[in-house]
Amino acid sequence: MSAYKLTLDQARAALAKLMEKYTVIAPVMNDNRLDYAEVTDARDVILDDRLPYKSPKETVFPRVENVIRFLEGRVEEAQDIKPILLIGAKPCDIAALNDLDGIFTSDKGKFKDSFYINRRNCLTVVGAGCTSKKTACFCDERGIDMTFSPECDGFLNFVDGDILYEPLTAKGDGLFTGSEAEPPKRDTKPEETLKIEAKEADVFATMPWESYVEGCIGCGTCTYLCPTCHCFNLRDAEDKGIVTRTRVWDSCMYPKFTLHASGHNPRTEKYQRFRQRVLHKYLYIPENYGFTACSGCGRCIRSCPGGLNIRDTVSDIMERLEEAKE
Amino acid sequence: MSNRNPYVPSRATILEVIQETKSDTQDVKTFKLKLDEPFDFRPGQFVEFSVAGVGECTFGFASSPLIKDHLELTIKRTGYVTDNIHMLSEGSTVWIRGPFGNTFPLEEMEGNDLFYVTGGLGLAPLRPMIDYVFDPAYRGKYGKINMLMAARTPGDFIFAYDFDKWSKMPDTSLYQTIDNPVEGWDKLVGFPHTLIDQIPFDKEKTIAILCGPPVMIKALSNAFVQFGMSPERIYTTLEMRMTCGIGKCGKCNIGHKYVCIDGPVFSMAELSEMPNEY
Amino acid sequence: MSERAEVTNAVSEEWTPTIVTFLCNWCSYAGADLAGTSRIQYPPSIRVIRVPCSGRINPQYIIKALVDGADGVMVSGCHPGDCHYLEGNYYARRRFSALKRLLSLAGFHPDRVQFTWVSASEGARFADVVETVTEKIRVLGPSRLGGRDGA
Amino acid sequence: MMDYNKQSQKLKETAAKLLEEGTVEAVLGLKDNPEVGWPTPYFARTAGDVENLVWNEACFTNLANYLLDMRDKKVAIAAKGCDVRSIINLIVENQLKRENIVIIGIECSGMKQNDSLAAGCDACPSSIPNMYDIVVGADGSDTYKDLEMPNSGENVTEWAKNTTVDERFERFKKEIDKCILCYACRQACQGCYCKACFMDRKATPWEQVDPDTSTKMAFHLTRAMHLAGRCTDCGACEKVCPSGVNLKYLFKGLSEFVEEFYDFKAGVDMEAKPFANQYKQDDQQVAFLGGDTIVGV
Repeated sequence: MSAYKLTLDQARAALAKLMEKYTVIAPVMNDNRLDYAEVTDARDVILDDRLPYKSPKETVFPRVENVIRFLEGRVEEAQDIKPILLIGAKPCDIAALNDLDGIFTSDKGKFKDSFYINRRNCLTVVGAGCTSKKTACFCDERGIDMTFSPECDGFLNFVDGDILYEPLTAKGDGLFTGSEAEPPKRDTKPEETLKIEAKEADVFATMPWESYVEGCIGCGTCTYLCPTCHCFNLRDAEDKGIVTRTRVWDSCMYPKFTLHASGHNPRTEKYQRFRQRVLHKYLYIPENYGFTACSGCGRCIRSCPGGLNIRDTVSDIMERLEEAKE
Repeated sequence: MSNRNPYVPSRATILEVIQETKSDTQDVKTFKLKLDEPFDFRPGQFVEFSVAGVGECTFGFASSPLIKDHLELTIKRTGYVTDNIHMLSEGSTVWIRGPFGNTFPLEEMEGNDLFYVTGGLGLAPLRPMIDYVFDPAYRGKYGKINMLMAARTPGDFIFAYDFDKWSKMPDTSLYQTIDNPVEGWDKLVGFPHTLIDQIPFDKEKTIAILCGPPVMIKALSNAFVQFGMSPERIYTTLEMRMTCGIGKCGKCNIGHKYVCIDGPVFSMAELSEMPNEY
Repeated sequence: MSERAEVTNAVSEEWTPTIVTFLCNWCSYAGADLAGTSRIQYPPSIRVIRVPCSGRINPQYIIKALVDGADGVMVSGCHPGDCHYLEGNYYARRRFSALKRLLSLAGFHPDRVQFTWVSASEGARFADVVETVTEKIRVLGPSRLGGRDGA
Repeated sequence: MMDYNKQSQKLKETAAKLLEEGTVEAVLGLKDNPEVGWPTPYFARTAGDVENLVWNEACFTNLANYLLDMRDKKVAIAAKGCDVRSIINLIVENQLKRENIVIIGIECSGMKQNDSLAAGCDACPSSIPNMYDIVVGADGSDTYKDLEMPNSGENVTEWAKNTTVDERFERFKKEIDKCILCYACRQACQGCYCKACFMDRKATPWEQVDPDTSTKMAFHLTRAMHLAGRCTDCGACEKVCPSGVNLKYLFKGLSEFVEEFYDFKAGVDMEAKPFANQYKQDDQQVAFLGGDTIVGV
């Protein structure tokens, strides 16, 4: 497919039109912070180099979502889904959405998650690239090209102050139009260098986990902002006699996450919970699904009040594994 | 696997509530359920059981898979959801989705002796297998059966009404043990892992099946291995906090294995390769 | 919307507030009992929860009642010095003073949370207290957090 | 004025000495973390680790909390005024033992977070810590200079006297609406050391996120109540909040109240009894039966 060239103002006008059809989620300023949020005015949309504070996973996996309603003698699915257009998703966030797709919809998972699929089918993603690497970003080490992602429905490139829209799928075709132009040349994808290739037994007990987590206060902000964290809880709420089952996020950084009814808890210590978080992304999901579920966006590193660093932790583990080999 | 959304439960009605334990706590009940949409299951599997407005919990089946018209779940009162379940009476509507999880390798076990060791409520998830093996159609395929049931006090045994029937089965020995001596108790006393050397069994021919609290499983499997049994011949069924039952919610993993889809039945050989985090 | 404006707009003269009332077992509950057996009339606005001692009331109970939409909360115990457990209400007094300041800072009208002392022999005073408290809260109108069950 | 380089130097020297002598098992301080944007907690365990310690104008993190993980070990801590107040509060509440802690008291005239004064610094009473074993003055010397403090903190009681109930509710509601119930404030707070928090009894943190605000209100109000007479005004709750909830004024207002009516201030006297654990027979009966606490009895 070819690309279309249009000015920023034309793009905003097109966006205003799209807002009639879609719920548009895009980076907007929210309390002095750039966030993916619902756009009410096309002029608010900010398309620049900054990475939004939160990840866009809420578009497919909301923090609180009604999933089932109990009625007299029967149940019905209770999702409230609108077509969503996600504009300006960074390549790392697109990669993370792909990871979630793999976990919730692929055949390797034995079961498919229909609630996720319902939402995913209604989502159109238009990406936008980064021009520079920010502090704590490590997408290049995770093998993600920060300037472009082919795994979305369309892509916005910035060329000399203008926008070059490049549709990539049928869904993304025709969202923005303008004078036809050649799509820009792409660099090759960087190599995925940050990953753990080892057996569970080599990593689980032998690494100095306690030294990685000294600053942790157990606030769970890392999992809250992470674009690939997807643990959840099902919870019933009753309102005026109607019982609704909601799906809410949960976090492995909380001690109650694994607490058994009997009082037994397999993960009582901070280091065990951090180990679960790191290894779930870098060892267990690769084992089960064949990809590492970390997109290198660096949100967990930037926001951690205790200074925990998943990148440093993983590279330390890699070094130690190398040493052990020799 | 059908196209049915695995999150959507189907309705069931409580037919009967049986008070199991006779001790002071009286905290275990068995619920006999009639399902609107009956399903087949195999010993070892579990269901997600919910009371609308209260929440969902995971329970292993506690009745024979050969019974088709109803199923039973044995539930101990330990928390918010189970408290509410215990308040239910006959005729109440509950919701069930399942069955989930893997099963005991019944076919592979054929031709072997079986040794069940259970602690407290751990007898419940083994009952489908016990009843299945005792069924006249299948009893001939297995050798001698030993059963060692442990409970805290004499009143804490569940399914005590079945013990008489089970002990009269051909080629079967049933032992009961309690934690501390009590007046009038003439059976065994002590934790199961200290007692297995008092029970005659052929360690080459026997497959051990353990279920109970995590501490008991760890101690028992060590005892069996020290006794000279191979870890491949020791099976257990694990419990973990679970939400979805289909490997999505991220709660019940031990290493990369999810107890809800790769388990709950594991052999000790499998468990020894998994991280020690259960 | 201003709390007082709500009153004139939405509340009829007959409206009676729902007041969650914690009474200590030894004095105030007996005082309420005395008011009843003496057939002293007071507004039907209180919902009584009997507790062993005013010192046993967790501030969380009061907060929970308010945020879940109670129109008011009243707590009553033995007079200071008369506590059945000798000093329970002295602790309670400190705690409740702080709690009342806190709720006031957070924008809950101070009249919605009332603390008082009523002894077992003060049946008439109990009725009097309920009347005063009910009137004060009635003037304020329904709680603005009363979303649940239309409380 | 402040000389952070000299202070850093003195801190490193002191830490190295303590570790070499074996007086302490670890020195709790901060290490540079450009990715977060400010230094984050660090345990120096060997004399070699000491080089990682830093001291600069962004060292606002309250480290007292981390001592709770090292209860029975002898630890030195690089502490500012607010850290020391928190340590005193934890000693008063029997959570820490004075003899296990070596306080390297660092003079501080206010820290910066994102180029503005960090939360809590505006109301800090003094540049000199209340209690110390080793002195690190403003210029890195062995004497404190007693610097002038910003002292621009809000007087919450005054504010409340000049506002209506509705205005106060609006402010509270505005902050509450931002809250996502992640409990970072609780986790970072020196006073919130309970093994099982009242909010954790039934559900896990994010499970509680109701569409209505009542749970959030219950959490913040009850937490504020629990912190009455215990809050040391260090501002840790606001500094870590991922959604920028500023509810410290509630805690500050309560502290002002407790000081005014009960003559009690948290983090001053190591020998004091906790505020809520004592009473006087002639305690003031504030605002019983009617009355507005804000305008007095």
